[in-house]
Amino acid sequence: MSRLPTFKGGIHLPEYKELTEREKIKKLPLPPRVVIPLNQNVGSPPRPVVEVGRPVKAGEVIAEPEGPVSSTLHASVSGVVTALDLFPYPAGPDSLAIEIETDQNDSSPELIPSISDPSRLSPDEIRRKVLEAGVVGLGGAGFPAQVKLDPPEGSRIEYAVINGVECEPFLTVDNRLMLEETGKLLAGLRIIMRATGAREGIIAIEANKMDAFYKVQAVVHKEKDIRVRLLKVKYPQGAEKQLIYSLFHREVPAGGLPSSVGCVVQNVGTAIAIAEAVLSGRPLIDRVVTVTGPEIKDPGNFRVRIGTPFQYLLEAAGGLPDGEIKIISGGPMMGIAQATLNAPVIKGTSGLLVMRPVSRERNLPCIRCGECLRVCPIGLIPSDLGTMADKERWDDFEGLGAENCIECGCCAYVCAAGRDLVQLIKLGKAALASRKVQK
Amino acid sequence: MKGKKERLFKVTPAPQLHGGESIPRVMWTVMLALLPAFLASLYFFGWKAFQIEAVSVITAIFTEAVIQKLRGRPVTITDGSAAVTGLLLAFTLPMDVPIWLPAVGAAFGIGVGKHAFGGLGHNIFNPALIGRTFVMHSWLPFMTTWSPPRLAMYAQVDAVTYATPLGAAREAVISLVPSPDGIFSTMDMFWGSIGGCIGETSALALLLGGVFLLIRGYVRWQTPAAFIGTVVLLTWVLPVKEGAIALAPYHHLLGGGLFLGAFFMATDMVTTPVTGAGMLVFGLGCGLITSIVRLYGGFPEGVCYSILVMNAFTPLIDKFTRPRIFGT
Amino acid sequence: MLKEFTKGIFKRNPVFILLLGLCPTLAVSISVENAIGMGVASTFVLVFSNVIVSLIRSLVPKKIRIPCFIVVIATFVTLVELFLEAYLPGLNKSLGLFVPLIVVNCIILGRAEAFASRNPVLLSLSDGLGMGVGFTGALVLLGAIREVLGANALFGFELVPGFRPAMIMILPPGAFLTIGLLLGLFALIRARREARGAE
Amino acid sequence: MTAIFAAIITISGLGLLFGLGLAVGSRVFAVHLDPRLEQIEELLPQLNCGACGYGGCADYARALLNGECEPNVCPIASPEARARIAELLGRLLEEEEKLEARIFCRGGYDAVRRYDYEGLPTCAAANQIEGGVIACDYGCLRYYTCREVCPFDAIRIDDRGNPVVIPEKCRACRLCVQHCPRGIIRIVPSHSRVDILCSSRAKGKTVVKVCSVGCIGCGKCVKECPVEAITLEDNLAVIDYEKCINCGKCIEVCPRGIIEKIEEKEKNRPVAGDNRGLSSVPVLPG
Amino acid sequence: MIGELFIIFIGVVLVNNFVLVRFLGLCPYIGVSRDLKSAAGMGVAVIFVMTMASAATWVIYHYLLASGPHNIWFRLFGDGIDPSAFNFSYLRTIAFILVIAALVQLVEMVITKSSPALYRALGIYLPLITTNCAVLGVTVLNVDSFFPGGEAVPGSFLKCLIQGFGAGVGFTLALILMASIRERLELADVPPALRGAPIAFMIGALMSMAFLGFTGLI
Repeated sequence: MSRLPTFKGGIHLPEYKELTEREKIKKLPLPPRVVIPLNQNVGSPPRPVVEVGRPVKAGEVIAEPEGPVSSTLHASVSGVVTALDLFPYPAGPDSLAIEIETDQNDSSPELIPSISDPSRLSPDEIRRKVLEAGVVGLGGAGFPAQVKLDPPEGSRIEYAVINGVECEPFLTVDNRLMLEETGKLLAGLRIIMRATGAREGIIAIEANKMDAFYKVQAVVHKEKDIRVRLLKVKYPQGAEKQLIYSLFHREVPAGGLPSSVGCVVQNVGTAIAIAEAVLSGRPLIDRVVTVTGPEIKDPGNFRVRIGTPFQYLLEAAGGLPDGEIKIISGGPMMGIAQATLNAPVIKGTSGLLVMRPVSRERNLPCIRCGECLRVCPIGLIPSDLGTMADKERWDDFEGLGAENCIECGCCAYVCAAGRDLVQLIKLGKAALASRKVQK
Repeated sequence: MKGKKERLFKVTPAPQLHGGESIPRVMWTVMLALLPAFLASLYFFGWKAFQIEAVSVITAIFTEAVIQKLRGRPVTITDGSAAVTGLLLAFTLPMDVPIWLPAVGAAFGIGVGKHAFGGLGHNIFNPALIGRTFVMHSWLPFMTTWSPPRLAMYAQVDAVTYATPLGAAREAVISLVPSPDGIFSTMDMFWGSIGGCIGETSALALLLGGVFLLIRGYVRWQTPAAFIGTVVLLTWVLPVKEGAIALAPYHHLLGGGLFLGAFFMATDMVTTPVTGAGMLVFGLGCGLITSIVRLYGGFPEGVCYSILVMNAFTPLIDKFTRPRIFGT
Repeated sequence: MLKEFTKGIFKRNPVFILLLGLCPTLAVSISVENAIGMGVASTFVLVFSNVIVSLIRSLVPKKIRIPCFIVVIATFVTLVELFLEAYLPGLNKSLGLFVPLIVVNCIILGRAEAFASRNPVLLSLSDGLGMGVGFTGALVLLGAIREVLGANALFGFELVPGFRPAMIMILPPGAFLTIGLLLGLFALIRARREARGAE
Repeated sequence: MTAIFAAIITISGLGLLFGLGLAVGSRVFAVHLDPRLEQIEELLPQLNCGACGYGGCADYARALLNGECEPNVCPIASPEARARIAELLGRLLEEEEKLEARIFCRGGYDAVRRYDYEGLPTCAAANQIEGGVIACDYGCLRYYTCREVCPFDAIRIDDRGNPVVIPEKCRACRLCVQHCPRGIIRIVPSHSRVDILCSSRAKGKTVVKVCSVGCIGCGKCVKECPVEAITLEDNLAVIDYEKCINCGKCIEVCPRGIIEKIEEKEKNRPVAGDNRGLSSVPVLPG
Repeated sequence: MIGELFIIFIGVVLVNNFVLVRFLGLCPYIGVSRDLKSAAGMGVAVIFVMTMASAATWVIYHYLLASGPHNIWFRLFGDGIDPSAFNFSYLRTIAFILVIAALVQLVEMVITKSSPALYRALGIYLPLITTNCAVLGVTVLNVDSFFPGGEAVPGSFLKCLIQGFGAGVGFTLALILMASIRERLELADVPPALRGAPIAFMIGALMSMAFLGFTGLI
């Protein structure tokens, strides 16, 4: 086999995908209540347009976009709005959310008639539909999809890339979607190409998902302007900049966007959501979540409504094991450990992991083994960044290029001294940002 | 506050996975890599070599424990770093040193060379080499007297006139001149059946350990390759100084402490550059200084000094060999 | 006046506290003998330059005072040089370069500038004497440590028979090491005393 | 005789030559440097702690000279030194009262935790994930970064795990204030000796769930205060230091025991806690 | 000749490094080595001053102070007098220090004018070059090594120049290494008692130990 394309740096991780990669996507019954945080997208959070006590239907708009980079929120179930208050949030402190008590009718408003031929739509219309459907990046970051479909003035998009890499261990959402919703994926890619004017579509898949590769290949091979590319299994292959480098040997400039090297990248789930939004006018009110862990009874991939509490989701997978455990929202490398199971699934939630914590020595002095800078996909020196953040030497910290860090976690994974390098760098970046605000 | 106690989950910062690498694992792997050379030292120099090694390792560990206790820091002697320092120091001593000498060297190396700078990870210079240099220049006569290895077939040569291959060439002792027919055959040098410090004579044993570390990834190829390559090249092309006997590059390769230095000392993580390019520069510098000292300097061997001098250059090298940031 | 004398010995010791005059301190502290020789020579220059500077302090324009002081100091150093050459050639040889370099010993110029140029003659004299004694004391302390450890001797006489001295102590690294450890020790003592004083 | 003359001429000739050279040079390369800069620097503590907000003492001295700030910004410099600097700058120093830092949380070991934290042992880190390890959003995280950054060792840990400012050592440098991620350290006038040591602006119901001592905003102290110095702001009783007369009547009525008398001298504190075991590793007992 | 000059250069840079072996210029070595930028600035200034001073003092020593056929006084007044009567070498200390003082002041003026940032970084150490014993040291050393018995060796001017330049390079080398090491130690867990000057001396000790390897190189 010829050598598969990849990037510099990175690490090889145990995959743990076997737990769920063959589990078909299951639809979960409606939860008794949902909690829909307002803050689910990069940019400004949408403004709520419902008040407590008001009945809503599934798919009805409950918050409207605010500002140029924002998104729309919809009620994910039909029922009554019971609160607009602070609720646990999976990616940080308690956050403002709308709580809806489900009425189990699951009635939805009329969907806008479907459009069979998206090539008749203008790019502006596509973007409007995507915005109205509240589609944001489902890979985790939550970047509003319509913004990505609107390349900045002066840049010409050559490639529309579907990111089917899913390099985080454990997660199998994109894998299942590629297998089960191949047609929609392709439709989504067509729409993205149409909206951005890309001349070629690429579906990038890591070589550990051969089933998905063959399935997608079988569908795509007739298409002249769409290719499937197999990539080497390496973390973080799915990071946007690394993916673009692997595919085209182009480096997105530091601080720049993929569009500056002629690319637009969308996650598999996002592409499918775009297809649904544009073709059938269906808003983004549910998503697929991998619920897994070595000690979970029934791990699987579940299609759940946005706002479903983790508690409900975990019970569907067989409940929590006893003893000391760690709950992670997202993948094990970049995911966030949870304090409570009351936090809900949001648009960016790709997985829910239950792990046994392994205690180890942490934050010993750096022995300068240099492993972190060999695995850093960005070419930073994480050990020094960590030290500078720890000693609050912000000028040096910035001078070492801290702002380029993608927080992939490779450095902390390999650190022999067990230093929490990513945490240090995150804290440092936050301090840097607040220092800039002060100035 | 009242009622049933809620279940608390463990929360750790991302990433939630760890590769399992740890400081003890690194250090004890290096110890393992030193095992062949340790066995070789026992084989060629016998019981006395063991005594030296034991005293050195125990003193190193003891010194570290005492200092950490005094400073109120956690005592980390089980991580193996002090043991590695002690063993490496012992390897660089000749067999005939008095038994207190390795103890002084180890205490100085750990105390001044390592903990004065803040302990593991903070030291600038290789503590083992600091210890060696200290005893070398304190008690020069002990450090330049060589006994023939126990099993040498030419054991009739007495200790006083015995010398290392490099020393013999410098003093131009014709009877000891290394030559295929002379008493230092290339094979002897490769196996280790020659005069020298107890851990440095057996090129084979060191090579075994070195290759093991290379495979494990604790040693990068850049440093040993640049170091050894430069020495071989320079000793081949440069003329020797007046009165000395020219040695072939392979004598320089096998006859001194080059392998020990290149694989185990110049690759010490704490005191050498972190990037590949930096390691190349470091190795090059080591090779250059070693060759110059060996060919023109006042001492027959220069590996130790070359590494110490380059240790001082390490922060500077690190500063100028930073990797390129993606997208810049 | 006594205060001016004693402050140079302990509280404001030129070597250990003010970190002045380090070059000759490290260079000549190979043995106690050299240390005393250097100390006395420096003290001589220090005292006389202090006195002269104090005498002419009102005559010298402020702008060119430093060159003037240097000339005064250099004159006395030349005197010392000539004296040593004539009467103590052995010492002169072992002090070598550092005899003319007394000129640039920061202590001397420092005292001339900071003290003698602002104070009357007698005070300046006692200040110079104190600083000189402090300097000599530091030199002797360093020299004694290095000679004992590095040569197993004091004033050239062997001390403990059978003890093998660490030769490195009389080599350059020994000088750096001794002063480094001594300074560390003093810092430790100071910190301890401050901690006790606070309670 | 010739030799002596020659010597004299040599030296004086050289002197003359260099003197002339320098005289010319000083004209050509003249730069005006304010001599006060060095004098100010000498008066500053040279601790380079950064408490003034400038990059070290030298930077602060420059800022002073440029009139960017007042001489009382440096919290470390002695009043005499500040007066001297002000004098140098020809400025009047505003009369200012003595200040000290105060930590407004007494949650201690009993404060309810959100989760078991394992990671970087600093307050900022413990506050970063999931809203912080302590369930009360206004509660001390007890990783004691404030004590680590204090240049004067003016923060100790009491027997219930609360960091406490030692008033006589504190010089109100604000480093702890800047480093507290929960913002529960404030600078207060030293004449205030009675205070409500809680920062929680949450509703009483929430406070009861997460803390055994936190202010529930019951308002009893407000009623009791003879000089109307206490007001309720967002469920939190707050003392107006201008009005407070340190009578201590509020202490008795507080149902949560969160109002305390703060002794000016640490020695007068009733029972000084034993914080030996806590000195090096901040432990959160389970 | 080239070989000789090379040996002189190596000699002062490595074997008899001014700071690490000869203990000259220790004040700036400890004082200006806190960060790399000012160390480099100081180093360049010292190299410049040392080279200039070597040249200037050679001229003065050769033509004014040393006895011999070049002595100006001898040429002017020396008819029939023993040339040794015109030996003013005892004035070298005074004369040299004057030369250096003037030179340094000039350099200072130039730097103050051309680069205020550099001036700020070097702070009080620029005037201290005057009393930097390394500079006076190199000029005295020049006289000692290239005017044995008062008579100049062949090529003495060039040799003085190289020795002065090399001494500056050696000083700068030691200073820059020290500064880079201290920058790293800023972040290290150095015991409080050893912070600052003590640890700087310890580094000096260990560097000096490493440089012992160059003994006997020339």
